[in-house]
Order: sequence, then structure tokens, then C-alpha cells
Amino acid sequence: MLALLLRDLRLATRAGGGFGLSLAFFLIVTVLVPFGVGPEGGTLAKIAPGILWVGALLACLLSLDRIFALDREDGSLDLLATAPIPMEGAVAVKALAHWLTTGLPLTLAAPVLGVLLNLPLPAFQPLLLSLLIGTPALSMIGTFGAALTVGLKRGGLLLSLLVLPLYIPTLIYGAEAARRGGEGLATATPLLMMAGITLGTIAILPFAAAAAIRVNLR
Amino acid sequence: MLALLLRDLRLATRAGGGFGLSLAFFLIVTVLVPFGVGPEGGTLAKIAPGILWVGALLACLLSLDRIFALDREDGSLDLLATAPIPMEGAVAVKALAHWLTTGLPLTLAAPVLGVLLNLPLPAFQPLLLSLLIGTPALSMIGTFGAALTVGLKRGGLLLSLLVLPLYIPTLIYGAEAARRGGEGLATATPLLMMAGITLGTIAILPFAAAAAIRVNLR
Amino acid sequence: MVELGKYAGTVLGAYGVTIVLILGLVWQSLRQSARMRKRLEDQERRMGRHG
Amino acid sequence: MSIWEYANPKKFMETSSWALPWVTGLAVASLLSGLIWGFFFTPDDYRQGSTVKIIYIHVPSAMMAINCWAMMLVTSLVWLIRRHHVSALAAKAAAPIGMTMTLIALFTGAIWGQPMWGTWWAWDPRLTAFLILFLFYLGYIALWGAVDDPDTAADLTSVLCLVGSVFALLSRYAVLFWNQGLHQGASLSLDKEEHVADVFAWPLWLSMAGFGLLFLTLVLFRTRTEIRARRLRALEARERMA
Amino acid sequence: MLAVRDLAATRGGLRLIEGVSFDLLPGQALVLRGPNGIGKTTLLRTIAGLQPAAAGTVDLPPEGLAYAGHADGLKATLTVTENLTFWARIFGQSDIGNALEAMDLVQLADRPAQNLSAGQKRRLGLARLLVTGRRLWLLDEPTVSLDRASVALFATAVRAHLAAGGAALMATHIDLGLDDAGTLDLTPFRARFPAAGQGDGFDEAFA
Amino acid sequence: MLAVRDLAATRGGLRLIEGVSFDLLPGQALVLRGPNGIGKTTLLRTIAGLQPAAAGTVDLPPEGLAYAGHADGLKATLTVTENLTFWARIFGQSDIGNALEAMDLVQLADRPAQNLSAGQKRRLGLARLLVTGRRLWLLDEPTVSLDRASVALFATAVRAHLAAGGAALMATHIDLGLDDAGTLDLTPFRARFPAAGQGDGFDEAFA
Ligand code: HEM
Ligand SMILES: Nc1ncnc2c1ncn2[C@@H]1O[C@H](COP(=O)(O)OP(=O)(O)OP(=O)(O)O)[C@@H](O)[C@H]1O
Ligand SMILES: Nc1ncnc2c1ncn2[C@@H]1O[C@H](COP(=O)(O)OP(=O)(O)OP(=O)(O)O)[C@@H](O)[C@H]1O
Ligand SMILES: [Mg+2]
Ligand SMILES: [Mg+2]
Repeated sequence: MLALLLRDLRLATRAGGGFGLSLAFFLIVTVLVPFGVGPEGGTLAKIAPGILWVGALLACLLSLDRIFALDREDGSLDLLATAPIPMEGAVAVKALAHWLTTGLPLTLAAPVLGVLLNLPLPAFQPLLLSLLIGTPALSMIGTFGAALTVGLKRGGLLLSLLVLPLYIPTLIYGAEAARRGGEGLATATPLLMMAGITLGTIAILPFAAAAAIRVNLR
Repeated sequence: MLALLLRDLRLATRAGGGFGLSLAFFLIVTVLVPFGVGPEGGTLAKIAPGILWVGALLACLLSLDRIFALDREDGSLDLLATAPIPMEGAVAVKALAHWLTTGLPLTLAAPVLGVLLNLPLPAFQPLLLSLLIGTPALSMIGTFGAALTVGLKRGGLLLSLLVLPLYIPTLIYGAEAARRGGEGLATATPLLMMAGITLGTIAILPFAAAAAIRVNLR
Repeated sequence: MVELGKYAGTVLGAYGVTIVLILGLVWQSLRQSARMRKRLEDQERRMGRHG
Repeated sequence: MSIWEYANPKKFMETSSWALPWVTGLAVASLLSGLIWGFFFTPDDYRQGSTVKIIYIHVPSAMMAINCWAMMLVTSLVWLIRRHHVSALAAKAAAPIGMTMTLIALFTGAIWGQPMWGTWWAWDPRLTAFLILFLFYLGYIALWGAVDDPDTAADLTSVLCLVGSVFALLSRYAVLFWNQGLHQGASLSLDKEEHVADVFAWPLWLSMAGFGLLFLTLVLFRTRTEIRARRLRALEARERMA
Repeated sequence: MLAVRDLAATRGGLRLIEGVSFDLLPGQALVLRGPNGIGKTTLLRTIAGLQPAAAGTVDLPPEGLAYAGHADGLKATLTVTENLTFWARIFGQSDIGNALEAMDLVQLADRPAQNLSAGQKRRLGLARLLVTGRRLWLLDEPTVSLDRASVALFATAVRAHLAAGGAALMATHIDLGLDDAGTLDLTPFRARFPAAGQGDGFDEAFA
Repeated sequence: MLAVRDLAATRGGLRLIEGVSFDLLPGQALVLRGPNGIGKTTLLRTIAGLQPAAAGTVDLPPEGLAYAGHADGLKATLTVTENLTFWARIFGQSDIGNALEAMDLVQLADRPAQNLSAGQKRRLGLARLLVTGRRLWLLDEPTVSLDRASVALFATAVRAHLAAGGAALMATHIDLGLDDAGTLDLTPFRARFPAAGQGDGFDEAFA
């Protein structure tokens, strides 16, 4: 299992591994929004937490199809399925690797991009916290979606379609926490709810994802 | 050429052709933003034109890699390159097909989604107009980007990175036109500028894209 | 005819949308069924098993 | 004889071809009578004017939109646990109907909202929940369409339906937390029947029955088509191998 | 080691092969034969547990098996050593030196897999079998794109595996020179459909 | 029809083949031979103009040529007829009946390409040549995955093409039974690098 994690991390950081690309996408989406919405600081500050969350979510989304597609193409997935590690464990490790190479960097980058969007000062800490708690759920849900679509030829857009509605609760609590933080309100409730979602997905979805992979290997 | 256009349209509407998926993505992005930003009608109305433009742009973006990748994989691109139609023409037709299956539906769907975002009534017409004028440029620029990355394995995210900066001028003028319309100001200038961009890209980029394809076929 | 008052457009619009959507669904179901029936019959005839 | 025998394709085809005319007739009768009664022979509401008449399509379609998802959840479970093909195909057949019902509820609600709330759309929790439901239908149908092998598609969509149901519930709570709404609560529950006056209640019950029967008709009909499609597929593959 | 009883394998919802039974004892090798498309790959995948059997049973050794399919499971950007070490660790082994030597990969140890020729890639894929520590091997056309010398190398490795009490089931078109390997031709097991006019309509469409 | 003079072909920035010269007259066929990886595909693509020649010239007939590579350019969701009609219209032709007949595809005309077997797909890919109306054919291993009967069908089509004044250049490992076809073995044309110590440093790195 550790071997799998290390390999996935190494692959991501090698040439063409896609590390950094989702970060760049996050940056670009965040930059595009002021172009679309207009430069007034007040409006931007108001929508900044939401936009950062939506941007992180989209960046996360676009990196999902790498989770299994490459392993499927080169046959690794078949071999993993006959290896002595349970598929559930492999799926969880894959989700963890995805979070380490995508969710975590996005979280760390968010405050920097917050400056670009005039994020109010008191919102920085809750935003960071909410991303830290919420992005693992995004990775886990995304891994489930990737497992569902691993057999399809160009499943990218379908994957987005399947995963986005599943992201909604996480997004709502996450953005709400950051927004409340910005307005000086208490953020404990949404953060707790989000932590619940994250723990729940981590507890349940590896099983669903492993089942989907087994179905797709047929 | 007409044969190529008809084939591409037919392929897009057949099963698995991806018609409708970008529309669905547009819908989902538009739906996610209120979850992030919060439900107050006033804020939403203010940012609606920008968000709609950014959403259309992202939806367009994600469908770009279908333009050439499938033709490359099954060898059609090699055969087209030795066929009696000029590659420039083929590229232009591909861009047109992409617009008909993506840009046009997005434009038509935008007013409906505008309702979801509380888009102010006077902004509807300029928004529609700006999308109608601007999406051809998005398709053409995207075709160029797809031509640049056609040889790469999972070029999706790289393609996004290449194309997004090129989309910025179109986005600025488009969203500006819609925003001005919403505030009751004149929209002629941005629309004219955007028309200029569209015409320019249509005049120049087919040549650049055709050159890129020839290089990538080597 | 019933008197719908100032909301005539609203009410008729709602009923209209509903009828269009339901008829569309029914029409699609019928057409798909007819097509499938025909293709299946053709196939069965070709493979020499009637019924 | 157990109920599971109806999950046998041949048995299902026989039984459904016998039952379909009856169900269809009942559906048309109750739908027409309910809607005609509601539209022509009920008084206007003192506050909402003639717009109350929308209730006869809005509420039944909203109800069926949810019930359809519930039915898909059950049939998906049956497929996953007992592997009855008809069950999976019935879920596949039902999804477009549920999506249409969701659309009807959304459209009629939006049209209703314009005079009542002064806006076509508001991010009210219940409306939002319906929008999310629509997205779930969309994804579910798209997944069916994208997978080639029918059994694989059945398995994957069933898993999606299960997970999606959990997340749909989660979304409901999240949305309630996010925004308190304009929409009225349930007014047609069994214990508080007086919420809707009797003059409105009877045609409403009728059209609700009508929508339910219409749903049943369409599910049966479309499941038959799916079974035929499955047989055609098998015959074609067989011919190819011969 | 491996006991297959009355197995039926399906592909795309259609039975391809049915009624296959055989036993494989330690030290034995069995070669599956049959024309293209008969269902060799499908049968191997069914035995490996990658897809469910339509009928029949498969008894595997308790610790499982090692499967090698058409694709080698190599990562283009990792080196030969990294690729092999990864699979060794997944299977709880640590020594990859023997495998590298047996497949003549020592010289290539530090090359990224993307710079290998097709035959060298295949050798690396087969070296993976040696680091699994599993006694039952399922091999699907293991010698594709190998030149003659490499085929001999591979045959030697298989012989050593059998001598050490292992067993191998493989689908291959060429002769490996394994003297005591049994052969199973799948042609007689091709699935038969109900004769025309016999089927009772809708039930048979569901495999 | 086709005149190749002193041609050099590169792949991945490296010369594979150099000094290839030959002429192809109407009615002639030429078969390229050589071991795997020598550069047959590369040479054909260079002649087809899909990649630039490192040196030498290629004289093509004014109306161009028809190229058929490893991939067939078929769309899985379109039927046989739709696929063929598309290519016919691209090449300004309209009649596809002859091509369907010549490649024995009439029965399959309404099948989506994804439901064809590998050999049937290949037949459709070759039928495409017949609707181009081009006189010069460049064929890269045209008989891959064809069974014996289909190979004969294809040889007949080539013979008819030559008899009608066409020409064909093809890379293939098997014997098509074209009596008067010339053969060109590429082995002697393998590119030679400057001997060690001869090169003057950086220039030679750029092909
Ligand atoms: C687009 C938007 C709307 C959606 C998705 C929607 C959804 C629903 C749903 C799901 C129900 C069933 C509730 C139940 O029986 O438990 C319902 C009932 C109802 N809706 Fe809406 N609604 C929308 C807009 C509106 C509007 C604008 C109005 C009027 C002002 C309205 C008035 C009612 C009434 C009167 C009921 C019946 C009372 C009840 O049983 O709750 N709805 N709606
Ligand atoms: N996705 C699929 N759906 C339906 N049929 C399929 C599918 N994939 C393969 N087949 C068919 O299943 C049959 C068996 O395939 P399989 O790969 O098991 O054959 P094989 O004996 O391994 O052949 P080969 O010697 O070519 O490797 C073939 O006739 C093939 O056409
Ligand atoms: N992208 C690449 N970069 C570098 N070298 C490559 C690349 N692709 C192929 N080669 C090498 O170029 C050589 C020639 O390849 P080519 O496909 O022309 O051979 P071929 O004669 O057609 O072989 P075959 O008979 O197998 O089809 C091979 O040795 C191959 O390893
Ligand atoms: Mg095989
Ligand atoms: Mg070649």
C-alpha cells in the first residue's frame, strides 16, 4: 500500500505527471473571474470565498480522470486486482495520493489567490481550514466517480457530470464557513458538518469505488 | 468540406458523441456558483453576466480535446492530410462543427441559466448577442489549441492552460457588453471589439492551426 | 370557458409546458418502442425464427 | 409462486402485455378527469387567483419526481442483490420519466413563482433540491448511455443510484442550512388535510393518481422496449459469432 | 493447485466457452490453444477472478495467483528497477536481482521504460512474474514480440518455476519447448446456442 | 508516376533510412521489405508528405495519392456505408457500390463500424482506397488481420488497379501473389552514423 502511494506520488511529480497543472488551472479560473465580473473590490471581496471554493473544486475535478485511466490503459489495474492488497485499500491510497498532489497544493495556494480577489482578512483562516477539511472529501468522491467511468473512452466530461452534484454538500458547507468567517460569524457548525461529510465519504466510498472498479474490469 | 461538416455533426449527435455534455457542464457550473457565493439575489444579479461568460468559456474549453484527438487516434487525420481538401479548410470546418455543437447550444442555453442567476432583464439581450458573436472566436481559438496539443497523450489540462490566456480578450469584451446592458449603458463598443476579434481569429487561426497539425503529424 | 383573469398567461403556460413535456415523453416512448419492435422482427426473420 | 417470478423477462412480457391496456386506460381516465375537474370546475383562490389551478400539475409532478427516484433506488438494490435483469431495466426505463417529471415541477413552479414571488427563480431550499435532483437524473441517464455492456451499465448505474441517494439527502440538509426559503411546506399531508380546501383536494387527489398511473404505464411500456433491445442485442451478437 | 470444473466464460453478455474442466498439479504446465477469438483471454481472466464465471467453479491456491495479460503494467516514466521494485513490494517481496538477471535486464536497470523496445518491455513484464512469489502463473500470450533468444530465456524461467513446484497455465500460439506441458484445445468447448426456433424468446437474451 | 531520389527519412530527430531512390511507373507495384523497425512506415509517411524529407526529393502525380496506414480512419458509431460515403465525398467521388462489392462488404453495409470484426474493419479500410479515385496507392501492411480469402480479394483489387494504369507502393511481410511486383529491401539503406571520433561535436546532433 505504501509502495502504491509512493509510486503514485513519484509518477505525479515526474515529467508529464500533471502535478502543477491543476494548480495552474486554479490560478487561471481565479484570474478569469475578475475579468468576467468586473474589477470593483467590494463585489469581488463578497464573492471571493465562493469563487475560490468553486475554482478549487473545478481544478480538482479536471485532474480526476488521471486517477485510474492511466493504470487501466497500461494494464496495472488488472494486475493490482490480482495482487494481495484489497481493492478497497488500493482505492483509498489512490484517493490519498490524489489529495496529496491536488487538494493539498490547492489549499496552500488558496490564500495567495485570495489576495488577488480581495478576500477579507478574517476570512483567510476559515477558508484555509475549510479547504483543508473539505478537499479530502473532494478527492474521495472524485475517486469514486473516476472508478465509475474508468472503462469509458473519453469519460472526462461524463465524469464531471457525475461528480459535480456529489460535490454540492461539501461546497455549500465549505464556502459557507469561509463566508461566515469573512463576516465575523461563527464557523464551527459548517466546519463540523463538512468534517462529518469527509469522514463519511472516507468510510464508505472506498467500498463503492472498489465495487465499481471490479465491475469495470470485466 | 460539407461532407466533413456533416460527418462531424452526425458523430456529435450519435451515442457517446458528447453533444449535450458541455451543455450539462455549463448548467452545473452555473448552478455551483450560487452554492459558493450564497443565495442573495442582489449579489447574484451583479455577477451573473460574468459568471455566465466564464461558465460558457469553461464548458467550451472542456470539449476542445474532442476536436482532433479522436480523428488522430483512428487515423482519420493522416488520411485527411492526404485528401484533396486543404488542411486549412478542414480546420475551419472542424471549428465550425465545434461551434455548432457547443458554442451555439451554449448561447441558446445562457438565457435559461440567466434566470437561475437572477440576471437583470435588460442584460438578456446583450448577453445573448455577445455570446453569439464571441463563441465563434472561442471555438476557433480552441481549435488552434487542440491542433497544438493533438499529439500529446492526456493533453486536456495542458490544452486548457494554453487556451485560457488566449480567451481573455474575448471574455473581457463579452462580459463587459452583458454587464453594461444590465446597467442600461451602451453596448456597441465592446460588441464591435469582440466582432473584430472573432473575424480576426477566423481569418488567421486556420492557417496557424493547420501548420500545427502538419507538425504534429510527423 | 373558464375565467382565468389576469393570470391567464401563467396558468395556460404552466398547463402548456406540462402537456408538451408529457406528450414529448409519450411520443419518444412510442417511437422508440416501434423502432425496436421492427428491428427485432427484422432480426428474427433474418435468423429464421418466427415469433 | 413468488413475486420474483415477474422479474423473469418472459413472464414480465406476458404479464405486462396483459396489464398495459388496463393501466393505460385508468391513467388516461384519472388524469383527464382530475385535470379537467381542476381546470374548469374549481373556484379561484382568494389570494392566488386562478394560479391555484397550477397545483394540479405542480404537486403531482413534484411527487412523482421524487417517487421515481425512490423506485429506481429500490430496483437498483434488487438488481445488486438478486440480479434480476428486469429490475435493472425498469430503473433504466424510469429515469427519463423521472427527469421529465422533475422538469415539469421546475417549469410549473417557475411559472407560478413569477406572479407569486415576483421572480422566476429563487434559491429556495426546496427548489434547489429539485434542481439537484434534476442533475442526478442527468448524470444517471448519461452513465447508462455511456457504457456499452448492459450488465456493466446496470451495475454501475445501480451503485451511482445508491451513492447518489445518500448525497441527495445530504444536499437537502446542506441546502436547508444554506438558505431558508419562500416555498410553502407540505400542505397535503394525511393528518393536516384541512390545509387545502376540499374543493381543491378532490381533483388534486385525482390528478395525483393520474400522474402515478401515467408513470406506471410508461415504466411498463419502456421496460418492454428495453427488454426487446436486449434481445435484439443478443441476437445480433449471436449472428456475428455464427 | 488449480481445479477448474465445468467453467463457462462470457464476454459482452454472451457465452463464449462452456464446460471446461481440468486440473493443474504442482510442477505442471498447461497450454491453451484455439483460433483467434475463441475465448482464451476471456477464460484466463475468468480463472484469474477478473470477471465472474457464468457457471462452474474455480479452485485456486489459497495465496492466489500471478496474472500476466496483454498489457505489461509498466509506467513509462519509471525506470526498470523502479517498476520492478514497485511490483515486488506490492507482492511483499524485496529481492529483484534474480528477476533482473533471469530476464537479462541488468544492463537496462536504470532506463526509463519508455526508452525500451517492445521486446525489452515484454521481458520486464515477465520479470514481474518472478517477483510475485506466487506459485500459479496465468500467462496470456507471454511471448508476443519476443525474439528467439528471449523466448528461450523465458522457457528456462518457466522450467525453473515448474521445477520449484509451481504451475503455469498459458495461452500461446508458439511452441515453447516445454516437453511435459499438456495442451488443451478450446475448440470443442465453444458455447452452443439453442438451435434456431428452439429458444423461447426473451429469457435467453440474458446470459 | 512516382519518382524518389536519394531520399532520407527521420524519426524522433534521428535518420533511419537514407539514399533511397526508385521509380514507379503506371501499372507497376513495388513492395518494401526489411526487418521490424528498419523504417518502412517512416519512409511511406515521408513519401506521402506527412513528414518532411531530411534529404532528397519525391515527385508525385499532380492529383496526389491515396495513403492507407496502420489505422483505418473509421468512425465506430457510423455505419459501413456512412463511413465509405464520407471518404468518397471528401475525394469528390460518389459511387461506393463497386468498392463495397470488391471488398465483400455488401452484407455489412448497415452495420456500425464498431460491430465489425478486425478483419472486416480492415476490409472497409481498403475499400476506402477504391473510392479515392487516386492512381497512386501507398499501403502500409495492408493485409494485417485479414484471413486468406480476404487477402486474395485484396490482391484482385490491386491487380485491377494496376491494370487500369494505377500504381502501388506497399510495405508488407506476406506474399500477395502479384507476379510482376518489384521488391525493394531497405536493409542496405539503413542510415550510418559518422564513425566514433569522426563527428565534429554539436552539428551532428541535429538531423
Ligand atoms: C421552480 C420551482 C418549484 C419547485 C421545484 C417546487 C417544488 C415543489 C414540491 C416538491 C412540492 C411538493 C411538496 C410536498 O407535497 O411535499 C411542491 C408543492 C407546492 N408548491 Fe412548489 N415548487 C416550486 C415553485 C413553486 C411556486 C413558485 C409556488 C407558488 C407560489 C409553489 C407552490 C406550491 C404549492 C402551493 C404546493 C402544494 C403545497 C404542498 O403540498 O406543499 N411552488 N412544490
Ligand atoms: N467488448 C466485447 N463485446 C462483445 N464481444 C467481444 C468484446 N470483446 C471481445 N469480444 C469477442 O469475444 C471473443 C473472444 O475474445 P478473446 O479475446 O477471449 O479471444 P482470444 O481467444 O483471446 O483471441 P486471440 O487469440 O485473438 O487473443 C472474440 O470473438 C471477440 O470478438
Ligand atoms: N517517437 C519515436 N521516437 C524515436 N524513435 C522512434 C519513435 N517511433 C518509432 N521510433 C523508432 O523508429 C524506428 C522505425 O520505425 P518504423 O515504424 O518506421 O519501422 P517499420 O519498418 O515500419 O517497422 P514495422 O515492420 O514493425 O512496422 C524503430 O526502430 C522505432 O523504434
Ligand atoms: Mg487473447
Ligand atoms: Mg510499420
